[in-house]
Amino acid sequence: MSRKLLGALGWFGLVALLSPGQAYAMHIMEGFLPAPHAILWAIVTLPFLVAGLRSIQNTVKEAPHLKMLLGLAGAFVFVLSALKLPSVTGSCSHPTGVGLGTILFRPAAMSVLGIIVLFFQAVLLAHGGLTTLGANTFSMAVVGPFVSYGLYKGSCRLGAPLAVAVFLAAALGDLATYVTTSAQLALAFPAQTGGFWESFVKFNAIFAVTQVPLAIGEGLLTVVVFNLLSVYSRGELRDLSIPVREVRA
Amino acid sequence: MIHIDQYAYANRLRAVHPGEKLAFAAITAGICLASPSLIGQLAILMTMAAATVAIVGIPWRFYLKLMLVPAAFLLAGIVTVAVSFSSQPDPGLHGIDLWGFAVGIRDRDFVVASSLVARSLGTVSCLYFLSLSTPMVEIIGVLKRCRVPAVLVELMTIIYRFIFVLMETTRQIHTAQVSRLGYHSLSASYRDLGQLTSCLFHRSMLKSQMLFVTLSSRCYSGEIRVLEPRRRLSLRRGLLIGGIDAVLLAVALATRGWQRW
Amino acid sequence: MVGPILEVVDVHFAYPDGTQALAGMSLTIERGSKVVFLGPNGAGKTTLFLQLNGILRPSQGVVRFDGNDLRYDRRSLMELRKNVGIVFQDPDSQIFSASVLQDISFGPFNLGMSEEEVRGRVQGALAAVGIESIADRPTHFLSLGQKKRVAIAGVLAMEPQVIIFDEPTSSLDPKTAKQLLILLDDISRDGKTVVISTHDVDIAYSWADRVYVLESGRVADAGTPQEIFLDEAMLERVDLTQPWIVDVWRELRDNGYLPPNALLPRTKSALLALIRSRLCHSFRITDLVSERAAINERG
Amino acid sequence: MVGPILEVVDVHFAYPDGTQALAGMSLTIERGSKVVFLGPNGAGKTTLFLQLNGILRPSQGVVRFDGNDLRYDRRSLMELRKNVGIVFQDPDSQIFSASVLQDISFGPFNLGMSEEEVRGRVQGALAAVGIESIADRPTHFLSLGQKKRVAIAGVLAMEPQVIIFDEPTSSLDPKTAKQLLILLDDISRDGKTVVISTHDVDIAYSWADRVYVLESGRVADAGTPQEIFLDEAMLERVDLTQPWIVDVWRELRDNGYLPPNALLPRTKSALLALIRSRLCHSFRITDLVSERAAINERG
Repeated sequence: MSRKLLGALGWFGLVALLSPGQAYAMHIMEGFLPAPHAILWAIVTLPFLVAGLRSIQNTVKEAPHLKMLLGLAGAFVFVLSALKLPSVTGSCSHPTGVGLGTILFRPAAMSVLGIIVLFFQAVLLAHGGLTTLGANTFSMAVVGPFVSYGLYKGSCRLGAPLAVAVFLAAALGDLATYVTTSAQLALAFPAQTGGFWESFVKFNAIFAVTQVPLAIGEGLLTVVVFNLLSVYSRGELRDLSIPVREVRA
Repeated sequence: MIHIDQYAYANRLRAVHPGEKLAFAAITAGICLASPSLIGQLAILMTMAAATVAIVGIPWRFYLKLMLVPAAFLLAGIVTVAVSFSSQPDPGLHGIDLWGFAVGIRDRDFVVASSLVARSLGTVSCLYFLSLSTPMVEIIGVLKRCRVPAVLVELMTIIYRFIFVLMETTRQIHTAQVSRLGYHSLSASYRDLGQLTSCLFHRSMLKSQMLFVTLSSRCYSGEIRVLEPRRRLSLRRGLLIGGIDAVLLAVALATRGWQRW
Repeated sequence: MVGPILEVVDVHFAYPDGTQALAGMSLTIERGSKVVFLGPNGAGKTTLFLQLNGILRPSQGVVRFDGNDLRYDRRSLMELRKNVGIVFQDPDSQIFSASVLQDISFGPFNLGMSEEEVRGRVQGALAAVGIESIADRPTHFLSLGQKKRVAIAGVLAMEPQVIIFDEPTSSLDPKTAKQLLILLDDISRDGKTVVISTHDVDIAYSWADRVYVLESGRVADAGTPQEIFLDEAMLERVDLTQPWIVDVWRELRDNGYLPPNALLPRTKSALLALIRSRLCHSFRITDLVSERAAINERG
Repeated sequence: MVGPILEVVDVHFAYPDGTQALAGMSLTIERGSKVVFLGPNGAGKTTLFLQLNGILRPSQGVVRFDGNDLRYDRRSLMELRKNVGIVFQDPDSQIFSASVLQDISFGPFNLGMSEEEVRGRVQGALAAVGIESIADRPTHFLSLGQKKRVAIAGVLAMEPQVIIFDEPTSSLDPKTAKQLLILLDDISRDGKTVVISTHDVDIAYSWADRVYVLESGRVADAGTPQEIFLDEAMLERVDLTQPWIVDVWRELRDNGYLPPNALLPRTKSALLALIRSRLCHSFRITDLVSERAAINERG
């Protein structure tokens, strides 16, 4: 099995390197999932969306200015995900914004902002899709933020330096998104012989090559950003109730 | 991105009721997604591409370029689906031997992959028909009429508007950085992009406070109500949409068995 | 229809960060007048405007609208904001929707109007600012001048009695700025009280009925444009330059080209006309030369 | 030290959204000169500046620095941007660092200097723009005028040969604007080539050595301020008003108060002095009145 895995990695690494440059955060493209899967993921995502909306509705009722704050936060996350990450290879890749967005605006808000951002990406950037919106929201706006926030809170509680917490949250939140995407694809396209697991390994392998450097890049960027914010934007962070301590990158 | 948005506001179907365009795109996408037939999916792709270029009035060069946007994902995706490997010689696998592995494509996977390409591109063509013919503001308006929760609609309105404001801010900051020799090395790039991001965050938060003030001065009290443009539903176009989709559906059903060659 | 519409009595206000923005400001804005606020950045103009609209609340002192002290409960604030509108300096923080139509309809809907009424208001406002032709364009494709007009329409649609413009002409090119001033005149002619802030003393001099000069959160001086801009000592103290008209007129008068009781003209063209007419008919060089020649001949 | 430092030869440029921003623009900027660009919003001023700094690249035509065609590889661009600095209109977008010191040191560090050298450069720039006292402050608490100075210091610290200012005085109060113009003069006196864009014809007239009028991506006219602002037909065509000095001077001359060969003064004070001296000594009203009286007596 491990030899098989190695072979798979080698082969798909090759494929990934040959595949054309523009690597946006890997959302499942329009029409790629069969109808039952597309519907299933939409249904699975719905409760998280409803919970997020409800929490937003409640906070907005108390403080109407939060609607503008969330609006700008959403626009910020969208623009963040359209930035180009500096890369060694010269290929062009974009951050997901999951880690930074989650730490700044909380997972509940991220599920709502996430689906809107994904919707706009599909319609305005032709990236991702509307039939796959449910699946993509689940991976990027539910699992990603959940993992990010869990890691962030967990490592803060364990006394890890904030830089480490932020890096882990951003990088692994990113990876969790891709692993989820791989699982969704493997469920839709199980291999003929090896079933779900073989397919899962295949998809993960191909994403690992393209997305691991990207996740590390996003982790680094998030630490740099957070470091600057915690020094110079204490006021804003306090309003968003984030612990203000200096990060050392 | 600028281009899709620009065409959405300046195309030949601009005055058509957004509900019609959305319904046409959605129903066709539904047929494409549910269709078991490769021929049916290709028919949809051709129909939608023709509609978008000939009726909506999108230059075909731009349309082709747009079709290449999901190419990276599509290629990676179908290769992963189509290609299998085996440590034992496998007669079902048409391919080559690589480092002691049999790597190749199985018949069934080839069928799955080719159908996947047709289905994806067919659905993509439906999405493009919508996004190139319908301004986002009107799409949001339709969502509102479909009882999408008000908070979501309001957030979408604000987010859409401020995407452009923040993009412009980002462009200005980036230009200022580059003109003072920013981004000259990899580590500098991370530092500078981090600075840009934190600056953008700060500006976003300031903008949100300002927006609250300006909207409050116009009597904002928690709810954002706005006018929707008036567009007439047309029975003629409705029938046309129904007709085209009926034909597409018929093609899909009639050719359903063909790909099990 | 005369009498004060807005009064500010000894208002003090400090921002949470400690900046004392208003330090005992008092002033009166007459109904239907055209008022200009001058003063350096940081003198308190914007803070004052936010007080007039009830966004900020004095820590001391009183703001009055139509003779009544402002109250800060929701109902009273809605009533005030319905009547006192602000057009902010940066339209990008005032326009919240990509659709011109939607943005302008926001205020009227908040006043509780029916969709039909709102549609009427929006059409009226579009026509008033002259942007019917761009009503279909998304706001992110508009020029700065067009965005300013959308922002103005958004306030006009609420049909307030007072409209406040925070630096309406800033960053506009001269042509667009001139068109905007004409629009402000139209609004004023409609019977509305128009209040603006500006850094441009020439605009202030030619446009205003009444000028307030602010300095460090207080009123440094107030009066008609003529009164304000003839007070050289005060202008010097608050670092304001004299308008061109006043400078040239004064120089001509002081040097005997105008009778000591000559009226100060309000506009550039009036000044130039003055040079052409009043001075010239009797005393132009050529006349004088021939007059001299005549004297010499006779002499 | 004379000769052109920047040349633009038939440059065309369109933005990705299709806007044709430059449509065959050609011009020459002399070393050490003070150049002003006038023209409405959208005439192509900012796009031109981004071309001079290599941020944008002509789709057709050539930009030359110091006699050499620009090349757009990384090294050449670094060299160009070291020598041609831009101070953008909105300091909030130019000051991306959170502290004044950090922001000013950004450029010098990118030039690969040692910390010691950078420190020197930063101190020099702080002193040149007169903001030593705020060096340690976070940037977002500064006033607009201070931010503009920080932005200028950030460019000065790189010691470029040419500094371009995009609307340096926009949104500033008159005092701050005047101080900024003095700063620009200081920079020019230091031997640098200073290029600005503005909407203020009075500033353009009094400050520039050479004025370019842009219109729809082309040069509509170029010349000394006197040449430009005496061309009434052209000014009318591009919607520019005449500077006050020119208007008043022309009116005085045309009506015979100045000899037909009178020189056009450059500054307001020169104009006022002209009124005081040239006109007055011989022809003031009082004199004339007594002269008339004398005539009548004799008559």
